[in-house]
Amino acid sequence: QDLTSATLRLKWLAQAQFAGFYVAVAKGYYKEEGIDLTINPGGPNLLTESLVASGADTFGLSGGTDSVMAARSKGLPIVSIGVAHQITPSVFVAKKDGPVKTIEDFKGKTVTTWFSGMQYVLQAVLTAEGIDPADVNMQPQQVSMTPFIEGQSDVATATRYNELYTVYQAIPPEEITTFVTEDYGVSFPRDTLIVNEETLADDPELVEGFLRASIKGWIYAFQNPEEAVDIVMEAAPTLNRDHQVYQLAEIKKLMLAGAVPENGLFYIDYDKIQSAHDLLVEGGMLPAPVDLKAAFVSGPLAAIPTEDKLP
Amino acid sequence: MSAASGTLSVRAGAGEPLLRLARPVVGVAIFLIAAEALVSVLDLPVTTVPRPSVIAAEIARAPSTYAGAVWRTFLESFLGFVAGGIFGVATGVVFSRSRTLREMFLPLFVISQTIPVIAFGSIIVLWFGNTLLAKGVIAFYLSFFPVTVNTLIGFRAVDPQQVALMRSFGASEGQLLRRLFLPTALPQIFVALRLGAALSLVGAIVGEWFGDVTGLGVLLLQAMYNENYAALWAAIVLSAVLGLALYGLVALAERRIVFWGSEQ
Amino acid sequence: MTERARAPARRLALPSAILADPMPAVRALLGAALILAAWEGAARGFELPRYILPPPTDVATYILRNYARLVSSGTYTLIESLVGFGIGALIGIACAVTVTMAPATRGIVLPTVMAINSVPVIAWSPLVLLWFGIGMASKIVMVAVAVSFTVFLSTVAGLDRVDPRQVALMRSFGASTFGVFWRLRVPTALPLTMAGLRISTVRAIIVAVVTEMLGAHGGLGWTIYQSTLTMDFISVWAAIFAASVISLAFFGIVSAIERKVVFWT
Amino acid sequence: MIATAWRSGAPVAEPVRATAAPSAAAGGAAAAATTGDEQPIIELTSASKTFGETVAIDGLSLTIRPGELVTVVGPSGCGKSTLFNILAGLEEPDAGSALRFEGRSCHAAELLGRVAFMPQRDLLLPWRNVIDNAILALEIEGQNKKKARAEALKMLPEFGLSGFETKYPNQLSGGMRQRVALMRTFMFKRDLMLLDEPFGALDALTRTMMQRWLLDIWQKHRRTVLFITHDVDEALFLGDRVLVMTARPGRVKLEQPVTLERPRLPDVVTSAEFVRLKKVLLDAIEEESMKSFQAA
Amino acid sequence: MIATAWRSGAPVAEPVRATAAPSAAAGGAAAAATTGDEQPIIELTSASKTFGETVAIDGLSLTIRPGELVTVVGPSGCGKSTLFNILAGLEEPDAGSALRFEGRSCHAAELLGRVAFMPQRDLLLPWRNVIDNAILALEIEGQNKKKARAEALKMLPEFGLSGFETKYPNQLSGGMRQRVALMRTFMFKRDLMLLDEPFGALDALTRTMMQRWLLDIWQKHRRTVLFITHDVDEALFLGDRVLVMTARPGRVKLEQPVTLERPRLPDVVTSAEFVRLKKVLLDAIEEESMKSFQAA
Ligand SMILES: Nc1ncnc2c1ncn2[C@@H]1O[C@H](COP(=O)(O)OP(=O)(O)OP(=O)(O)O)[C@@H](O)[C@H]1O
Ligand SMILES: Nc1ncnc2c1ncn2[C@@H]1O[C@H](COP(=O)(O)OP(=O)(O)OP(=O)(O)O)[C@@H](O)[C@H]1O
Ligand SMILES: Cc1ncc(C[n+]2csc(CCO)c2C)c(N)n1
Ligand SMILES: [Mg+2]
Ligand SMILES: [Mg+2]
Repeated sequence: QDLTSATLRLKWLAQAQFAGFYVAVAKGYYKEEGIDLTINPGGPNLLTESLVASGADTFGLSGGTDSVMAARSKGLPIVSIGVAHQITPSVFVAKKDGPVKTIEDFKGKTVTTWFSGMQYVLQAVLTAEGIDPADVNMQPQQVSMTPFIEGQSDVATATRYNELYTVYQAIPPEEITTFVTEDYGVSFPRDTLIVNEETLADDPELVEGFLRASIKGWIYAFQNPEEAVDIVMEAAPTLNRDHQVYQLAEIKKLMLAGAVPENGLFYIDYDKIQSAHDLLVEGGMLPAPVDLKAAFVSGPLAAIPTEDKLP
Repeated sequence: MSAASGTLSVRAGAGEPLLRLARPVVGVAIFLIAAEALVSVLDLPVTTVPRPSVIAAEIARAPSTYAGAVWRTFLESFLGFVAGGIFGVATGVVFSRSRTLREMFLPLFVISQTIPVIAFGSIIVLWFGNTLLAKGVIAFYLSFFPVTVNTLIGFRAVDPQQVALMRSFGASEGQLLRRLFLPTALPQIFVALRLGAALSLVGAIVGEWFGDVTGLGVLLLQAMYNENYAALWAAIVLSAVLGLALYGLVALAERRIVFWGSEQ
Repeated sequence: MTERARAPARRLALPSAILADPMPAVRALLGAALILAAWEGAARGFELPRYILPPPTDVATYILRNYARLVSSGTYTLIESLVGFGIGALIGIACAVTVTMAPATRGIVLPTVMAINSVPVIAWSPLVLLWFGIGMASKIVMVAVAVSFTVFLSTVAGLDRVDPRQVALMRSFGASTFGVFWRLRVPTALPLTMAGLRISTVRAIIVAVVTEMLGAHGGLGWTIYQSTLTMDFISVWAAIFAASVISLAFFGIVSAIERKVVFWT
Repeated sequence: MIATAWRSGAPVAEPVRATAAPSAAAGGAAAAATTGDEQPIIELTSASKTFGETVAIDGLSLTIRPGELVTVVGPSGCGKSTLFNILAGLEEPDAGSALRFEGRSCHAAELLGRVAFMPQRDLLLPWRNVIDNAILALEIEGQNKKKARAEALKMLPEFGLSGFETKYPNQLSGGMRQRVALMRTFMFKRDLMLLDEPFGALDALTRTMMQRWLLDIWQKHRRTVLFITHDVDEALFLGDRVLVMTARPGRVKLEQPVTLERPRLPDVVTSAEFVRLKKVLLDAIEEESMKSFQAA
Repeated sequence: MIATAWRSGAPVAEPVRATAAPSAAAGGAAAAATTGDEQPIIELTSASKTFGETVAIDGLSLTIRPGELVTVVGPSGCGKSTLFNILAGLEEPDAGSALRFEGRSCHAAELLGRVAFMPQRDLLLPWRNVIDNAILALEIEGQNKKKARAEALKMLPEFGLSGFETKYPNQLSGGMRQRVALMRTFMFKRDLMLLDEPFGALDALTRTMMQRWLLDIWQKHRRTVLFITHDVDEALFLGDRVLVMTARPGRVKLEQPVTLERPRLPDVVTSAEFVRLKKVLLDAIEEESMKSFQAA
């Protein structure tokens, strides 16, 4: 039993969004790979990228492709070894009985979004539709969806797996318009797995083993959603189970989107990342272009046979 | 930055101990019933205040989790509080002895208290990991300062005549410290400790926001981001209970240790 | 702070105190220099990456370059803190006065306040954000809550500590309850109230900053939050530094006012 | 008439006291005789006061005539301060007690604001300077502050406080603080002054100085004074009469007229008559204080 | 010999003091004569002490013989406490002063732990009960706590504290607190005791009681005592000699042997000799205290 200890820093607290990792731990998949993995939750104001860069954590589930690029441009020695959500996981929502019916209607309206990367996506969408972002009253969105539900804003942002559920609890889905960024040619894949450059160079087996076990965990979670939710709920018993079941189903959609059915989970889609990158550079959000081949390394993932990565 | 004010005595009329215990229990019961009725009658939305019974049901849903969280947060606070108390007294002693050290470092202590800890969570995690120790460190960081200050104030209150008397008996510096300075300063130190108990709890809760798996801070965050108001209130109520318990613990220790009261 | 030089009454003591005895100030600067040097040495010597601990010189350079931005977000936070501080102080004092003037209310108000106060301020933030939005209002409320408790508790302690013999004397002169309150209780409470206010200054800024981190339109906490996400670590430290400077200034000003107002202690 | 006699040594009382009688005994007798016929300024009859279990005073009777300086001695805890609290209107005596002020029967509470009371400690307000402490009572009365200040300023030299008008209490010595407190009491121009151990906190020498000075002031302003003290020398040196109280519950055990001539010079304390009176008082006190000393 | 004479009225000093001389004057003279030949226990010659600008004492000389009870009076601020601080080893006199203790020349600091010092206020530690306050000095000396406690327990009755051993200071009256403080000083068995206004904080009646009691105790234990007081009656009632100090800078202005027989009964204060001595002292003090009162 010569296990290598490693940690995985999540971008947030335990929830079904991270079910695969919890399942892999519970099922002993990491142990099979010789890894003694500890899952460390995230928190507000805690940055996965810097914790992995500094070596505090071995692996990280970081904010998204955008934050990996930002970290690289700041010289943080991290690389992404896989992308979980193949499409933008968040949508914009408006009430059907409200003033916003189309993207055009965003002009002059109050649109709230998270200033944690999502604002770039919104800007890109608006720009793609020929709308000057300055014409939109863009406001930081707070944790709660209640202000939107109560009509204090016209458009809000919602992750498909979290806030959208909350909104639907209050307002039936039929009465909500969702704006999906991919409909406007904008896609920001998120929830990327990251690792320190040094770890990758010194211990490629560890990285590979981690990926293999994680993928195994996710496949199991998708096949046994009830059990997966149970496992997650064990880590966070105060969560609402219905919500977590819903969340896992949504996460499954996000993780199986795009080219995953052909290439397997955590597929790194360079074309998509390139377009997201270009949008960020054009919009001045990235000071300089980033070498995407160096930032996103598909080697460890490629070492795993595709059939093992398919659910 | 003198840490606060004297004691507030909520005058609990003398009486049999049983009666003294019963009174607050009855008071709390009345409060809960009134709150339940009021919220029901006014039909307040859960986002404003849930009924007490809803909060109770939430806690009953996962009692061991809530208990575990309270215990964990208690341990963190306690660790930080004890460390803060010891460090506070120690620095108070050192600062009262050496004017140079005091004038050099006390201002830095003040400055340290103007820095919001939450801003450098990454550093804490980096240095202390995801451990109990990490939260303890934050609890410590928030609680030591009032103790330092009040130890200093307490020492300054020592009667020079009393010092002269002890010295005339041939007392050494150590004897002076142990038999005179520390006991004299104890009432002041306890004022700071009561404050420190509350601050250490804040530290522990905020510390748990730096990526932890359990604790009231975690539950608070989780409830907040999931918009689970019953769970949010459950965490708030339990924080209050823990806060009162910590305060009570210190007050109890104070009653036993500083039985003579501050004579002024 | 604690080292209040017995200043001659009714004068801002700071400059004259420094002139009279510059050593404490010199030593304080020396201490600060020592810490900064150690920090700089550690950052450079161990080649700590910037995302862990940038050297202070870098932070200083950043501050000089981005002075205007820091000033504007600092102002934002300061406004929140000041307004919240003012409201909190008023509420705290008003409650304290109520409790002492109408002793019947004490049995209800005091336990309630103690219970509410034993919830760490930070735990209220989710609800306050929900109720008051992420604009300035929620920060102001949080600051006001934090400040009002401290001020209330210290003011009640102050109003309570009047010497009964002094009250008897005043009454023998024919003073009314109000007369005793105004001429005796208020001045007696003033030192403790001022001390409460002084302690609250630092807390006011911290609470505003922390609340901003959970969602805001601006301010230093918002800057810290944003800068963390964009991995602009030097900007984080610059904002922390700015918050610290503002706190110290606020603290210093209130201390100076305190010395002026409570000249007799 | 008498009600304002204190103001500047009004002629009614003045000649009697100011002229030193040839023999000490005669002087004392004269004083007692002259005031004997006047209507008492305050009269308390069989007063009692109980606090819970504690009977502080019981069956205490007392008559004070205008212009008198009566001193009260008695063992600690015998109810002296309680007596004063009643006379100052701060405490109501138990049922069965009778109180008369300036000839009219009244409740104690009616005396609030009508008697100048000075507690044992100076109780100066630390945030008020000498002048403002002195005019406190006038301010409470609603008098014009400026006028009050001007009046106080004029009184300063007499109280040995010239030049100290803008000093704060913490800048004064214990003796000076007591003088400010006395000045505050004097400025509250009431016919009856109650002084509760005003010099208790002073050291013996400062105390002696203050006693001489008080006699001077009193000689000039001539007000009715009731003066509590623990010190037999002080009681004799100052008083026209000395009331010795019993141990708790307090009553008047002995009423001793002081047959010493006025003005009293410092060395009166070594005079034979003084020593004789002291012996009388000490004997009376001995028994009572022994009772309460057992408990102390 | 003398060094331990205090313990239980050792025969050397005892007969002289205990036998009341037939006439007061003769008794005083006898006491002075007997002790006159012995080696002084402490001797201070032309001592001065300056604090910054303030010259507290200047050219003060003083000789105390074993077994004497010498009282010191003088105006406030004249340097009495400074003198005691020197004799207790807490303060070094300025250069030019000579200090001899038990015949040997020494530095003041060498007296630390060798002189039993009792300050004006009782200074009891509120967190120690009566017994533990009493044994404080022994504890500091490193004595066995249990033995010290047992010894203290045996002394309690003599100090009127039986049954109070486990009481805390806040449960005691002022007089009892002073007795505990004195007991603490007595238990620190040193040949020389310095008492700095030990009864200053007590009211006059309790004070009188304590004086009588102190004489009793002293009569039994017979130690050398130097006793500061503000109160001339107290100085005379207790002392073999009274030293009157000048206003600051303090010197010994007058050394007055007290020609009153011992044991001194309470009514000695009204005796003719007492009154005569009081007059002498008051005259001496008058001038000095006037000087310092101007400033007060
Ligand atoms: N408000 C009160 N409640 C209960 N007991 C009281 C109260 N006021 C006075 N007493 C008691 O009444 C008795 C007389 O008290 P008082 O203060 O009048 O004595 P005193 O003669 O002034 O004593 P001292 O010489 O020590 O000042 C004491 O036993 C005291 O404890
Ligand atoms: N440590 C000191 N620093 C400066 N001045 C001092 C110090 N100690 C005493 N003095 C001054 O020396 C003088 C004598 O003081 P000391 O305390 O000996 O007087 P005292 O005779 O004991 O007075 P009291 O009767 O009021 O106790 C005073 O003017 C005092 O202010
Ligand atoms: C300020 C802010 N930013 C992002 C989200 C979206 N969100 C909801 S839960 C969660 C954790 C990971 O899923 C995230 C990022 C938010 N609610 N608030
Ligand atoms: Mg009294
Ligand atoms: Mg002295």
